[in-house]
Amino acid sequence: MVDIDDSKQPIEAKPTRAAATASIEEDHTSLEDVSKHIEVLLHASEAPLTAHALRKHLSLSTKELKQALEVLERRLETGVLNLHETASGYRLQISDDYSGLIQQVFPQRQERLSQALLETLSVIAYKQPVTRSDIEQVRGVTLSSNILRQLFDKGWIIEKGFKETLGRPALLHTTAQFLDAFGLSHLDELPPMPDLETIRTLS
Amino acid sequence: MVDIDDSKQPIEAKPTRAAATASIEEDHTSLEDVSKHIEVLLHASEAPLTAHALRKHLSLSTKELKQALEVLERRLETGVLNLHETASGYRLQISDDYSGLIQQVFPQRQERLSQALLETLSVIAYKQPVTRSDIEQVRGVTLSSNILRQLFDKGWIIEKGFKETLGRPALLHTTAQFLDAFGLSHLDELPPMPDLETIRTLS
Amino acid sequence: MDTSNTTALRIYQTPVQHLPDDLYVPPQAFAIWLEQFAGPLDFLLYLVKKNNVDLTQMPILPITEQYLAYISELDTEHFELAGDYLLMASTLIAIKTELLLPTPDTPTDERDPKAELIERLEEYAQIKAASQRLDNLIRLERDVFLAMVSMPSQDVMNAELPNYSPTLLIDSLFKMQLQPDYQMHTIKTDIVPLSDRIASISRQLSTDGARSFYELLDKAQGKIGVVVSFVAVLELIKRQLVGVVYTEPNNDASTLMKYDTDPSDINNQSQELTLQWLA
Repeated sequence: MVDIDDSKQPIEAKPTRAAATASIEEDHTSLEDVSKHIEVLLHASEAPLTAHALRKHLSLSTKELKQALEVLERRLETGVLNLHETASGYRLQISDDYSGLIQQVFPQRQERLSQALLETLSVIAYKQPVTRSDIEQVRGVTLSSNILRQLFDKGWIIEKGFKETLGRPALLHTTAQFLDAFGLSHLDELPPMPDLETIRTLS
Repeated sequence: MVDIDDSKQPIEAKPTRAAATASIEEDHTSLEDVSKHIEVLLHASEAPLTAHALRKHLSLSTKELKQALEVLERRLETGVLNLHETASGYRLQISDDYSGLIQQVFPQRQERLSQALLETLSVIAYKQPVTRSDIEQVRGVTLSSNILRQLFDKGWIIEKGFKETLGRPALLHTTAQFLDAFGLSHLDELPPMPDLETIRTLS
Repeated sequence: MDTSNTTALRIYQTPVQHLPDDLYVPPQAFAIWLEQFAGPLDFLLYLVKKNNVDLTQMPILPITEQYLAYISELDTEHFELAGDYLLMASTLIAIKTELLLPTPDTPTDERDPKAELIERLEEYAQIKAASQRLDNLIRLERDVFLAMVSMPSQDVMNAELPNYSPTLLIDSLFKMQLQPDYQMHTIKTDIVPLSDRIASISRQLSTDGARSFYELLDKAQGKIGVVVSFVAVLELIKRQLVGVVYTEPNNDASTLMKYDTDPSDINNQSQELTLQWLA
């Protein structure tokens, strides 16, 4: 079916560009096809797909990818989905105009996070890398393994490296999936920590 | 004064039908909107949605639903998805034409069953009928919509009946297809259940 | 100090004017109330806020007394809830004692415990505020939703679909139950995953009651499989799910003799070591 296996020559794009006007039609059609293939892969993938992965799977040049993504975005405008670029790549999501409808019809899809979980996540996000006991120190509470399990389960945190202290505790970091979930493309985009002056005069 | 029976009248369909041609445009627009709402719900729902559920959630008459589904099908023709009617309701699925592409790019997608998916399936298989929150209780983590969706897609689970508690959550059961996939002819043939209570208290 | 100067604070929907002097909080309600806080620092922060004072000017004595008054309301039934709170109480008592003692003229190396506490409170308050900002971000699966679609029809995709073994199900249940709390160390992925062996051995033993170690081995896994299986058995014994029973050797004497001096007789010996499912 998809005969675009040749590594460098996926669609008849470059030659047509210099050719007769009739071929421009053809060029257009194949871009449309490529945009459909992108749409299929984004739907079928379990995680967002990077530009690199899309180019590799569909043997596209950077320019072809860009054009095909534009075609895709234009086509999506007639429906209810958006092409969204996140820290770890492109994904298809339901346009936020419809969030209210979804929340109303499927209240169980609306996920609430407990304060304890949010605080734990914030310590990791803002102070990473941290150990389990760093989190306990900041929060003043024993860390429940259930909270950590949930964060691991969501793929929002990972263990990477050790702190060179007694017991060599593992260091926790946030992941690209964490950024994806909170609509950030980089850790720099985390909301700024409130400054201490404001904190001191609490009211 | 126009006498509109508003008990059955969510969108301005019936009156306009008999009115001037200008209103037909309006009728068309709202049908387009309804078709988008249907599209949103089908994208957001874990389980396939029956005609009855769609009519209830969007307050539609049978006729309006039929028309809106036709509009939706026409719109989908420009993309890669199909509206698919199964025994348990409507769902959106990637057109069969692209199965080759998907298998070529994600060969492992069909074979690999994630641990989270297997755990969820096991809880349903052994403790059926269960609600979504029963599963969360046993597993100790929130259940991702995506996992349920995959189980519904494989046809391994169905919703049947409700638990008579707050919110009347739907009850989940395994299906004959589940038995087929695991080479069982009857639920009795499931491997005997380990005594979870004992394991839990000991570990 | 001025306890009537409270900010608008509420316990559930009821506005509370005077705390803690005039409010009797029954122990049961108190336990529920404690659950409203994310921990002792959160609670302490609330007390400071209620007294409407600058954190750096925190009047440690009255705050300490308020805190201790609340903690003393806890009845013994709810101690499990209160471990972290009691730890904080002891910190506060230590600070209070220090403040009541005359200040020695000789400077000490030790840090001022009050300053330390205030620092911790500040840091906590900062993180708490940051977590609220994090919660205000547009979040996937709360404010925006991924589009879910189904794969192309089963018959088309299923062509190469493998059959699944029902033991996958039971193994996953075992894994779920046997999974210890997340240990803080990274695990190298082995060719023979320990968790798989634990699950599989548990299944075999719980089904069959008892088996020899040798019988539990998966021959395809080779030497490393033997080692991992052994560790798996040790782990199960540690968790008291599996016990060891010594059975009379019923091999004929010549076999025993023959392997007596052979270093490879470990296998043979372990055949007499029967492992039994205890759960």
